Amino acid sequence: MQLPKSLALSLYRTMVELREFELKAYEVFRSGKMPGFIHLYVGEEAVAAGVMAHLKKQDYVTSTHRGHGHALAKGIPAREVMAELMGVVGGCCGGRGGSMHLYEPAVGFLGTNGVVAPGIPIAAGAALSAKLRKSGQVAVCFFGDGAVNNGAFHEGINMAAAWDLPVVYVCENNMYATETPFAKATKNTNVASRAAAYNIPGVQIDGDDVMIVYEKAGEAIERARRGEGPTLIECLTYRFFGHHVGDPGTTYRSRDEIESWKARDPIVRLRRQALEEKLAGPNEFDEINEQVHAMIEDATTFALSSPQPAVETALNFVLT
Amino acid sequence: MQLPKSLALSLYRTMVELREFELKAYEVFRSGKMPGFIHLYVGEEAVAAGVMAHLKKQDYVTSTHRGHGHALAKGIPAREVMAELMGVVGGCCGGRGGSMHLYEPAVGFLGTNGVVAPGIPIAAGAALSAKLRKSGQVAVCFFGDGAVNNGAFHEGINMAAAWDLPVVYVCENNMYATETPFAKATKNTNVASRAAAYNIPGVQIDGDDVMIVYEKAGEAIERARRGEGPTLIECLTYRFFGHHVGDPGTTYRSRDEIESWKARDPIVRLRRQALEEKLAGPNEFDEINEQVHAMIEDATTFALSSPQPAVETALNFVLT
Amino acid sequence: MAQTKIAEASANQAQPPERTISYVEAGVEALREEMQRDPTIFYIGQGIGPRGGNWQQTRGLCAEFGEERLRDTPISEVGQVGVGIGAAMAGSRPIVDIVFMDFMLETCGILIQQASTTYYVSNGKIKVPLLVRAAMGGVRSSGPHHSHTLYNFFVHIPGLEVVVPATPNDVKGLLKTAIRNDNPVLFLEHKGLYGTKGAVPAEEYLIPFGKAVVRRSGSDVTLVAVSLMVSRALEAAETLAKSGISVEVIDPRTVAPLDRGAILNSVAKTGRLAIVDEAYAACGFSAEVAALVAEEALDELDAPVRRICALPAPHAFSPSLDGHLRPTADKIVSAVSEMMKR
Amino acid sequence: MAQTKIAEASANQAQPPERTISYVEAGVEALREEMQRDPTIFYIGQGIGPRGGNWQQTRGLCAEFGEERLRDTPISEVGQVGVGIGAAMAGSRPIVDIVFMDFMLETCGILIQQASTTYYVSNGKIKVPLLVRAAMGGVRSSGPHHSHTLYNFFVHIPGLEVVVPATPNDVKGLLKTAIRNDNPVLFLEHKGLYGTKGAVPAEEYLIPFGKAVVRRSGSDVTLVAVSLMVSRALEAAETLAKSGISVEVIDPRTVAPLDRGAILNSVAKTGRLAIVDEAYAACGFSAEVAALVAEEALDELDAPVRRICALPAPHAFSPSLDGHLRPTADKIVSAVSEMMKR
Ligand SMILES: Cc1ncc(C[n+]2csc(CCOP(=O)(O)OP(=O)(O)O)c2C)c(N)n1
Ligand SMILES: Cc1ncc(C[n+]2csc(CCOP(=O)(O)OP(=O)(O)O)c2C)c(N)n1
Ligand SMILES: [Mg+2]
Ligand SMILES: [Mg+2]
Repeated sequence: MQLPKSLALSLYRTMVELREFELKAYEVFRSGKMPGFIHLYVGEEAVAAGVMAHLKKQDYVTSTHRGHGHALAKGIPAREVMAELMGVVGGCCGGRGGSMHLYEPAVGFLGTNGVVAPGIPIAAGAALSAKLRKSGQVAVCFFGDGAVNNGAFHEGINMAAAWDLPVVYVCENNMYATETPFAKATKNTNVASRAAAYNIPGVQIDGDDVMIVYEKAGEAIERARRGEGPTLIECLTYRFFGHHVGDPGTTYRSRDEIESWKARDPIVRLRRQALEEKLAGPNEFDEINEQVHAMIEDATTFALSSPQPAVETALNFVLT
Repeated sequence: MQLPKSLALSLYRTMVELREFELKAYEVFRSGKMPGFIHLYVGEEAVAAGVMAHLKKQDYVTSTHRGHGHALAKGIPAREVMAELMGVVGGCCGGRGGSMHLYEPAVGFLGTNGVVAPGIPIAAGAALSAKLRKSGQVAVCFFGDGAVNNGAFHEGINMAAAWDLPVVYVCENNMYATETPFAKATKNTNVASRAAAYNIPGVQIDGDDVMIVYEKAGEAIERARRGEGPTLIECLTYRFFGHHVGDPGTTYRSRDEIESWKARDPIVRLRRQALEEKLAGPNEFDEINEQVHAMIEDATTFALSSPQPAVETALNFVLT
Repeated sequence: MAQTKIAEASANQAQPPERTISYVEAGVEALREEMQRDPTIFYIGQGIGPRGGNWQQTRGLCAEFGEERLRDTPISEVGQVGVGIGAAMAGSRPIVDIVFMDFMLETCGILIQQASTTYYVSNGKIKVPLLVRAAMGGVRSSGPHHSHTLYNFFVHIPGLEVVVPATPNDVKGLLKTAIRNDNPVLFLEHKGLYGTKGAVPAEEYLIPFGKAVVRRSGSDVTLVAVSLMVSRALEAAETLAKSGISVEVIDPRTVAPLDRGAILNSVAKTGRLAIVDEAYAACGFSAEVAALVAEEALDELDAPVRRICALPAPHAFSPSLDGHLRPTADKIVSAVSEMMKR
Repeated sequence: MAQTKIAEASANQAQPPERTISYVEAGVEALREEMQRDPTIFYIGQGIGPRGGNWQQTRGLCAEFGEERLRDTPISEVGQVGVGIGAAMAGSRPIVDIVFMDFMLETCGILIQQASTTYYVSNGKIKVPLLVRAAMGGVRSSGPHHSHTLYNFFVHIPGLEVVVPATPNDVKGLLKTAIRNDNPVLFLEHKGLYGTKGAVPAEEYLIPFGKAVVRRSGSDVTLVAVSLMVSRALEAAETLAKSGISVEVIDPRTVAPLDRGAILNSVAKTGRLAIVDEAYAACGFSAEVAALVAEEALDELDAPVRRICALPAPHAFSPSLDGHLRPTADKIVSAVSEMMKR
């Protein structure tokens, strides 16, 4: 696929934002200021960036415990995501949710999730609603390899397929669920091949090549919009850090394995490719880096200065 | 496959027993004497007969709501099954369970079931126990097309496959779950093809040809015993009656469809084939019919004369 | 419920009824009227399309509204509820029929972790107007897998509302309220009541959540009961009246929210409380009502509280055991008679 | 539990302890000893193999017993419990670790419909010696999906036993009893207690189910609490003692079976009952204890019963809200002080 400049720069910008955000969140967490637990998306940025570039504001996304990148790429401002991670009022959920409970209906973001796999039928439901309302919206559902062997995966995709729902299933296969290798969790480690069980198309791609992700996601999203039903896209990728901040990620993964995947860093790759093809000069990338860096700094300052929600609000919004 | 006489007669006997039992249960139910609800196996006898002929007493079976045939073919005496359907003390569970809760550990029968699909992981568990104990036992799990789209199917078979457990999955695909056609419940109506999702062998067969069932089940069971893991066998079959006694089964299935399947009656087919091949004379079959008929009459008399459990026992066996 | 006009007057039918329909028909009527009114409502479940539902609970609706709005599902309870949650988040008003409440157990995860929490956790940004409908309770030896009445699970969880109607009138008025409600609501009908008939006005009415009804007035003992147990309680009250014991029967109709005031008022009057529940006692609805009174009206009590519940064993199939394990009018009569000895 | 020799003496440790280990280590010790003793025990769950468990709750066991007996599973909670049930029926003694009790919600169907009913329904022919282990409760803003303490669901269901230990000593003695028990048992540890240390004898001991322990003797008020809440109750008792209020703290240790006698005895002595529970109040364990006393010891009560529970909202992430929603020693102190005003 030929690389248009504006697209390359915009995908680059998204990926850098996701990366910078996570590195900053890591820093804040390690400083002891952040409550709860966080799971970093570092290394997997090409997936969110490549897929989300096709989505309209009103399209739906469901996400996972490793969902900061999805939330940002779908359009929740970094300030609000960082503040939510801090559990403060400036967060997109006023601090009630935290990292695994980011919601923003204004951009169709139906939640990161503390549970593995429910997003799969939930995305089907959003797609069903869109279909019945003839709104033209699509839903995209992100999940990890760990979700693939869960019953909700099976039930959700089967229904989406049976009803030709406008939903795209994106598996971020980073080969581990917590510390368990995918190959231990199943005899069939080819996620894309499972699409056949539901009689829908499945495709396995290099999830660290943002242009390939962009291309294949585009096809699937168009297919969904045309009313032809779901597609399952398996993106092979890798988390550079441990499962959550606190897990070094090195006890169950060899140094060689980690290094070989780091060599595929999607941000470095895109930049190198664009430079090789003389699409843009280094200064253009550096400028993006600086802009994003400043933006994340601002988000962090915002988040760190936002107050905790007042206890008087603790029982608000239980029922409407 | 060549038809040995003793095998043909024994499979015939089993199928007739299952058929006669159900017709009698139907009669008793319609007379108003039987509590609860029953689901008849009539038309599907070749599956239970063909599979169970390979099993040893200590092998395990899990079954479904349509499970009288499985219970009988695995070796629970007709008396005890009929009595259990009546909810009386002579039943295999003392009347506590009824039709959907038949258990008999003495013949490895781990239950018919009022819930669709839990037998799938439960059978995997029995197989895991057998494997760890190195007992050489296998487990066979029966389920309908309705279970195929349930999460427990997915989780159970995936684990059985991942761990190479000695279990055989037998889907009785009669094309309907209650009144819902299988084709409405999924975009992929080929159950055997779903085995690929778990990287195990899958085979679709004519479930009304008892010899084919016998042959394919034999291969799968031997494979399991050799420690090579699970197989998924899809038996295409049909229930001649409605979903349960009370459902005529004719409002959602055309007369033509019903008749075309009745023409494939597994009992008639086996008899015809055996007669054609001059394996046995008509009198040999008639004799079996008479013996079975008498046995089922005896079972019914037994069941109808057995008393209800004493209320003093109502709180027994809640905890050991 | 802010947008709902509620005709409170209809809650306690004073007027002579114009017409009598069954409990299941009342539900169908409510659905039909609401689906005509609001195109965002759709209904999914096993066999609820052309078949009209295992209980006839959607009879005729598929013919009227089509299979897009009455959609048969595979046997995928988790998926069904998940689809309902997603659609509700996206602005539809899904009704997910689980047919037997026993199979709602399969969905505890997604219902409790997702449906009940989203409105709160999203800081009020995302509503989940999901209605989950199912039939509960024992009939005709329905046995261990088809007899549950486990609404206490959902009463325990903040963010869910739970409706347990006892009459055709309540089914209609409460189901309409439930459909218009913006929260996840569980609407639990009793299998043994579907065929019962009762007065249901032809004109539109809604019944608010959290308002109990006094099914029978009395001065000696308060009996709290819902769903099928209301009739058992009334039967017992009739018998007890012959021995001069005056029983008040309170039917909360929704167990979440619970009309605490109605129960406390009644106990203030009678000084005695018994709860009749088809569910088990331990941590059940009966425990909650007993605890409420022990906290809020201890001084009103002239006798220990009594609970007449399912005995603690799986729901046995055999009619003899099944009958023995369930609360009966006889058991209520003897429990209440004993209470009156003080 | 018929075959189990139970050293009752060890339940209330009188002797000075020889050694101190942590709550999580006590569990590992119990597992190691039992797995050495009984080859039919195996253990499955997510990350319990080489990793040694999310909580270190199986640390070192995989190295000792191998991956056949410590088997990592996919994220298939229903399947995991199903496998456990099948293996238990077939004569093994499986332990299924769900890691977070929140995810036990996924398994309510198979656990309640299959595990809890089989022994009864099979007329005593099939035992299901399944142990389900999970960690519960809130720590460090664990948020709406990782903080539940929903043991009341399982207390409600006949045929299940539910253990909620508060100390390392209890973990060890009760876990060994649980493993040898022939019923489905839920063993629910508290995430916030794993690191706490306590005296655990080196010699083998077992603690029977259904035997409460008096954590502190007192004469004015009975406080019933389990798991993490025991320490909150004790903290409050300490503070209250300074105002001359003498609090008795009862820890039932197993909520099913429940040591009703211990609670009733204490209330007979104190005349006042409060329950501290990290779970919600409605239909919770706290309701059951209150109901028990309202039924069996009403005349002993000198003041209304009080429940100090999680406030009815999802478990908010933000530390300010999270702290506000949970029971604290302060809340206990003020509730008890109020009770004493009568
Ligand atoms: C139903 C359920 N079971 C267990 C967990 C605990 N858990 C959280 S994340 C995780 C691993 C997820 O792995 P994967 O889906 O591959 O995503 P990744 O972390 O690799 O991005 C587990 C087991 C959970 N959140 N939900
Ligand atoms: C989890 C669950 N959901 C729903 C039901 C209600 N139900 C009982 S049998 C049945 C249809 C089963 O169809 P299938 O598996 O094809 O078996 P068949 O009746 O055709 O033999 C349904 C929906 C159930 N028992 N369990
Ligand atoms: Mg992963
Ligand atoms: Mg079928």
